[in-house]
Amino acid sequence: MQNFIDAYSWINIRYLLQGLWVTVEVSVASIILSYIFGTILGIIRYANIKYVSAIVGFIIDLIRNLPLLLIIFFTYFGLPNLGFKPAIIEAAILAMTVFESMMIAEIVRSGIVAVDSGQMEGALSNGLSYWQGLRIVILPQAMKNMIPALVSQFISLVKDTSLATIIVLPEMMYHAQIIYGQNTNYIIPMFIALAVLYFIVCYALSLLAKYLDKRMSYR
Amino acid sequence: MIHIFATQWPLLLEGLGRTLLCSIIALFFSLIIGSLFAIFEIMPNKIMRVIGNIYVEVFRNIPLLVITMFFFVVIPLYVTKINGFTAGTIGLTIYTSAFIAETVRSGIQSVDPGQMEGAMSNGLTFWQSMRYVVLPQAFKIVIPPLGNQFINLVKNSSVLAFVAGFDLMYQGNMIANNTLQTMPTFFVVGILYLVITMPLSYYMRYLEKKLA
Amino acid sequence: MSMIEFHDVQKYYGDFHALKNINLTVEAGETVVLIGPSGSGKSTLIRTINGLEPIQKGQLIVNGYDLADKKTDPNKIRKNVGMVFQHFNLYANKTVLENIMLAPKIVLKRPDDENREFAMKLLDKVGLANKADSYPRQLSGGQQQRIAIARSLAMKPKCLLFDEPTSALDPEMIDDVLNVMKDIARDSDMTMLVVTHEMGFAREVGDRVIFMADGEILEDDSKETFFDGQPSNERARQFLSKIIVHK
Amino acid sequence: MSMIEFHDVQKYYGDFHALKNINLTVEAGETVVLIGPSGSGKSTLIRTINGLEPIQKGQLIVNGYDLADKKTDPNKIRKNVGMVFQHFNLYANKTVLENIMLAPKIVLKRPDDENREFAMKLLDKVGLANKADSYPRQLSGGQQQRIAIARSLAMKPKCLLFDEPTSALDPEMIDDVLNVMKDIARDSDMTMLVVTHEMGFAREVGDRVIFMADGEILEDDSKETFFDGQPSNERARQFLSKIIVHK
Amino acid sequence: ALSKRDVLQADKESNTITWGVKADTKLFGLMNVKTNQVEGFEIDLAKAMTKEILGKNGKAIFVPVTSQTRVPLLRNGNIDAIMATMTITPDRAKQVDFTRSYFNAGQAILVKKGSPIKSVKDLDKSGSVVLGVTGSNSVENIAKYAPKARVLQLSDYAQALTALKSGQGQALTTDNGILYGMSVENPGYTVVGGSFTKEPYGIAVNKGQDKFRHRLNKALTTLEKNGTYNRILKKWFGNVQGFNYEEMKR
Ligand SMILES: Nc1ncnc2c1ncn2[C@@H]1O[C@H](COP(=O)(O)OP(=O)(O)OP(=O)(O)O)[C@@H](O)[C@H]1O
Ligand SMILES: Nc1ncnc2c1ncn2[C@@H]1O[C@H](COP(=O)(O)OP(=O)(O)OP(=O)(O)O)[C@@H](O)[C@H]1O
Ligand SMILES: [Mg+2]
Ligand SMILES: [Mg+2]
Repeated sequence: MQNFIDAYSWINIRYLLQGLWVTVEVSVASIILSYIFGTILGIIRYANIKYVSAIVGFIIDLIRNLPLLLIIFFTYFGLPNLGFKPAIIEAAILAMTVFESMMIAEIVRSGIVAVDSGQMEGALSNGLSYWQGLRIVILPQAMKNMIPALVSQFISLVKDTSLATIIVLPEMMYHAQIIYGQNTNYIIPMFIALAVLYFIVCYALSLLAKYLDKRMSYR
Repeated sequence: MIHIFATQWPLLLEGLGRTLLCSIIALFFSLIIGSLFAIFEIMPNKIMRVIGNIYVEVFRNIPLLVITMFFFVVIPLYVTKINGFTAGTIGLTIYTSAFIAETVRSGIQSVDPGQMEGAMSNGLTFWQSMRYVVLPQAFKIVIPPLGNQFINLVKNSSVLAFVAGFDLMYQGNMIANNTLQTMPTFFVVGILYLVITMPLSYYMRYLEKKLA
Repeated sequence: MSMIEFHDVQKYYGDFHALKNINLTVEAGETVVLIGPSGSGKSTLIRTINGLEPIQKGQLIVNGYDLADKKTDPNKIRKNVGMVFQHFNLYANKTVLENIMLAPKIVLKRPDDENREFAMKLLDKVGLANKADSYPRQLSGGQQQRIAIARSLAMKPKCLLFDEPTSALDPEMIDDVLNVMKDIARDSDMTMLVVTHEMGFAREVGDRVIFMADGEILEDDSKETFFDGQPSNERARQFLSKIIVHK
Repeated sequence: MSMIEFHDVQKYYGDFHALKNINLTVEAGETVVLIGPSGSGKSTLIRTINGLEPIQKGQLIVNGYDLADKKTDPNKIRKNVGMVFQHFNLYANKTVLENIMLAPKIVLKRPDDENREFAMKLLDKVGLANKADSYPRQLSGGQQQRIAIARSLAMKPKCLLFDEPTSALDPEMIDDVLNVMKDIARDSDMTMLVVTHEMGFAREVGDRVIFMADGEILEDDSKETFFDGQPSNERARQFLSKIIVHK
Repeated sequence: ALSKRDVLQADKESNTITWGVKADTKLFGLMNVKTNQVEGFEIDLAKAMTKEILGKNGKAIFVPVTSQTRVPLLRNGNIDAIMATMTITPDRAKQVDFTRSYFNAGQAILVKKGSPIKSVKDLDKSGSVVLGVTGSNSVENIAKYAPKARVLQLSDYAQALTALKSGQGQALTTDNGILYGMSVENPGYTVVGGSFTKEPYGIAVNKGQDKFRHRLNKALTTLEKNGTYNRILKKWFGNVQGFNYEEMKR
């Protein structure tokens, strides 16, 4: 019990929250970026553009089939060989963005496929071009259907930022490790604190999703 | 790179085998448990719905490592001794089943409700209708997102590395540390993961096309 | 004994009052046709008979069981009361034969041989013995609907409910389905409650015609009164003229 | 100038020969009704006119553009040729007014004021001015179909294609949609090609009736020949008797 | 290109040396959560060596590393040298160059008080499980001294100790300094049998940086001679119960 009281000293909690802040920063940046790139890639993959879609499809498959841990590793240590030396946080955001974009691209593709094909036919026969139909009619509907899958993915993303401890990104998991490095007895209190804090952040995300889902339902 | 594989293949293959074994076991059980909780979530009985909901929300929203560590260090203190491989596999199963429950639930809900009504009015009970009519159709619908979950599962099995499960990532860490050939080692490890996940994702794509 | 008895039944969807004070008795062996504008509660009414929708007030006795009683297991009723839907609702993952054999096998534990034999007899009756191994999606709408009827008959029900069984069909296909239904109606043991706008069917085999609007039963006439004597209710007359005009 | 000209058109879905050697000319201002059993290729035929399905052989000239020519941008044709579908296909994410205003705004760059005014005029014409701000799913099928027609008219097309516009509707709703279509047909400038089994519509405003089966055109008669003189083709006669019998 | 760069020259010009250090290892290199500064024996030693090489105004920069990242970071030039509890082994010497040892750790084992295991030899039977930490070379040593035992490597010391408490193994093995630190926090556990190997920690630099390596060795010698080394040693290990720091003096 004493371990718990000591472990949850204000100094430790503050340090953990500093880590949480980095987790949130990296997550938000990666969510925004991967949402943008993922949508673009998903559309390209769906659209059947000669060669381009096939190549994009292969890259998506390749990257989303690799453990994120390795992608983080390669981003941080491989890129300098190509002359670009990212800072730790840049490497983390970059790696998360690359990986999550591919996951989201797949979600976007299947979301578009799921929209009733009559919607596109309606748009085409109404005189809209394929791309106008996609942008104005199909995508907004696909996005609405995709919300649950997207949110699942974003929840994974938030938790996956912890993998960046491997390159010593000062996020929450790493800070927890530092704290229980001071005293090995703090490990279980720290794991409990991690569970609670991640739960709060991720659950907030899913509540947000439910709210969006309700607001977007046009009825 | 070739050198790494040439000298370290026994460890790497053991790791690959363990990763594969853990994935298959976790896949099997998380599919069953996930489907069960998915059904709970849509049952007419409110208590069951709440139970299903809590399970999914809790285990989906906390990190896999925390769940796994719980089985590795807390359960042995109070319940029974389990090794890292088992603890990792259990953790992975619980974590993945929460995601699968979400996926299957949305799949069940997208099966035409007429199917359930047809079965019920034909005299089948709720559970019989689920088992014989709705679930088989739901699985067809959820194959693409389920495929995503399977691939995630294989990759998430690297959590075994944290509890000495002797999986691919664990062996990779050891080799990297002993040889200090970090980048080449992880490159080989990455390729070995692709050996499992790529065929899986192409198979999923094939199934998706075939069942469309 | 009456097969179906509604006594002052009220049904709500949330705040919406879908069935208003329904009183209706259907005797065993009768064929009753239910008509009315869209949204008037026809589907709701026949779904309550099968326990697919709970009622909030009143008494609803089907085949001797009181559905308003929470302790009644609706499955007991469903074993004897079959239902045929507008969109057929065949099991998409099973072949035609499997569709027909599933419920008797699981619910009645009918032995396989007997089950198959009876299923084939029913398929023959609806004229589709050659489609036993097809999947529903390989069949036309009219064929699917005849299979759905055979599936209901496989449980040897005392009563069959039909919810617009022909309205999703191509015009060409409607005849075949109606003919199967007429055959069943002529079998004097079967009780039938049919929501349909096929007035030809009502004329030929109906015993009574019931007109609903806004959740209420406005007319309950013998076939003769309804078609020859003109319905007494103004809305019913208006409706009747509208559905016949463009045919 | 003819609005639509098929010359020896062949259309395949993979190996399946869906349109067999189609020859057909529709003059500007004509109203043509297309009938035939399910699967005969009616939908396929009118979808090719709009470039929704490519053809594999022959020449298909619509409003002066050759659709068989790969260089023709089908959008050029679609600006002048509207289409109304069985399941309406209204944009689910847009209000009624937005549905009507979208294409004129984006494709024709019609100024907002003018666009809105014209849209409201059309809504008035189809009797739904009060539904401008509803979403499609809040409307009944018949209302949705009338909106879909207004949406097509908003592009001021020279030609309108209808694919079973009333077959997904409740019987009561069919009249309203048919009345709107009759109005349009009476406007002598509009070319209309209508797949429908509503023979009342064909009798009242059709100029010609075309009967298809198995991907071929078997009859192409003036309305008078078709209804009064009896179609010469045996299958067409049979079909006609079947779709009229139970009405 | 990196290997051609003269690190010593570059450091002199910038008046800084960038060290890769541990941030999660008590006594050697541990982040202080209050000040956000790394503290420990290796940190102090690195600071002293920096001043020795660059003069009074020389500045030491510390980059936290883990056992997976330290070598890639060195290779990529993010850090100039690794001082992160890195044992000199022949295999590793093929990839990086080591200085002379700056700390003679020895591997020992920690067990629950009252455990029948009194030394590493008692672990040499099938069924016995020894816990270690990824990145230390404990596996190879255990294979030598207790070949029948199985070693489980966990990702950090706290996890290894917690696993020991949960009964996932009979003993925890790593370098003695760290084990003594744990036994202070956890009175129920004790180090037994003394150290059974020598684990000389060395500073790692990139291959081809001989000038820098020689300079580091020279600085280490100076600090050993002028007593700075012993002062730092005493500061960190003087109070660790059971740890015979006198023996480690230079
Ligand atoms: N599950 C439900 N929740 C809420 N309202 C419902 C539900 N089902 C039906 N309703 C409403 O109850 C009323 C009666 O519906 P019902 O489907 O019984 O009509 P119907 O006579 O069968 O119409 P139709 O001819 O279109 O099938 C309608 O206003 C409908 O909107
Ligand atoms: N996308 C497609 N791929 C393959 N075959 C198709 C496709 N669309 C239609 N067909 C086939 O082409 C034939 C003609 O179909 P079409 O939809 O044009 O018939 P229809 O006359 O409109 O029938 P209905 O009255 O049922 O609408 C049918 O046999 C159908 O199965
Ligand atoms: Mg209904
Ligand atoms: Mg069609």
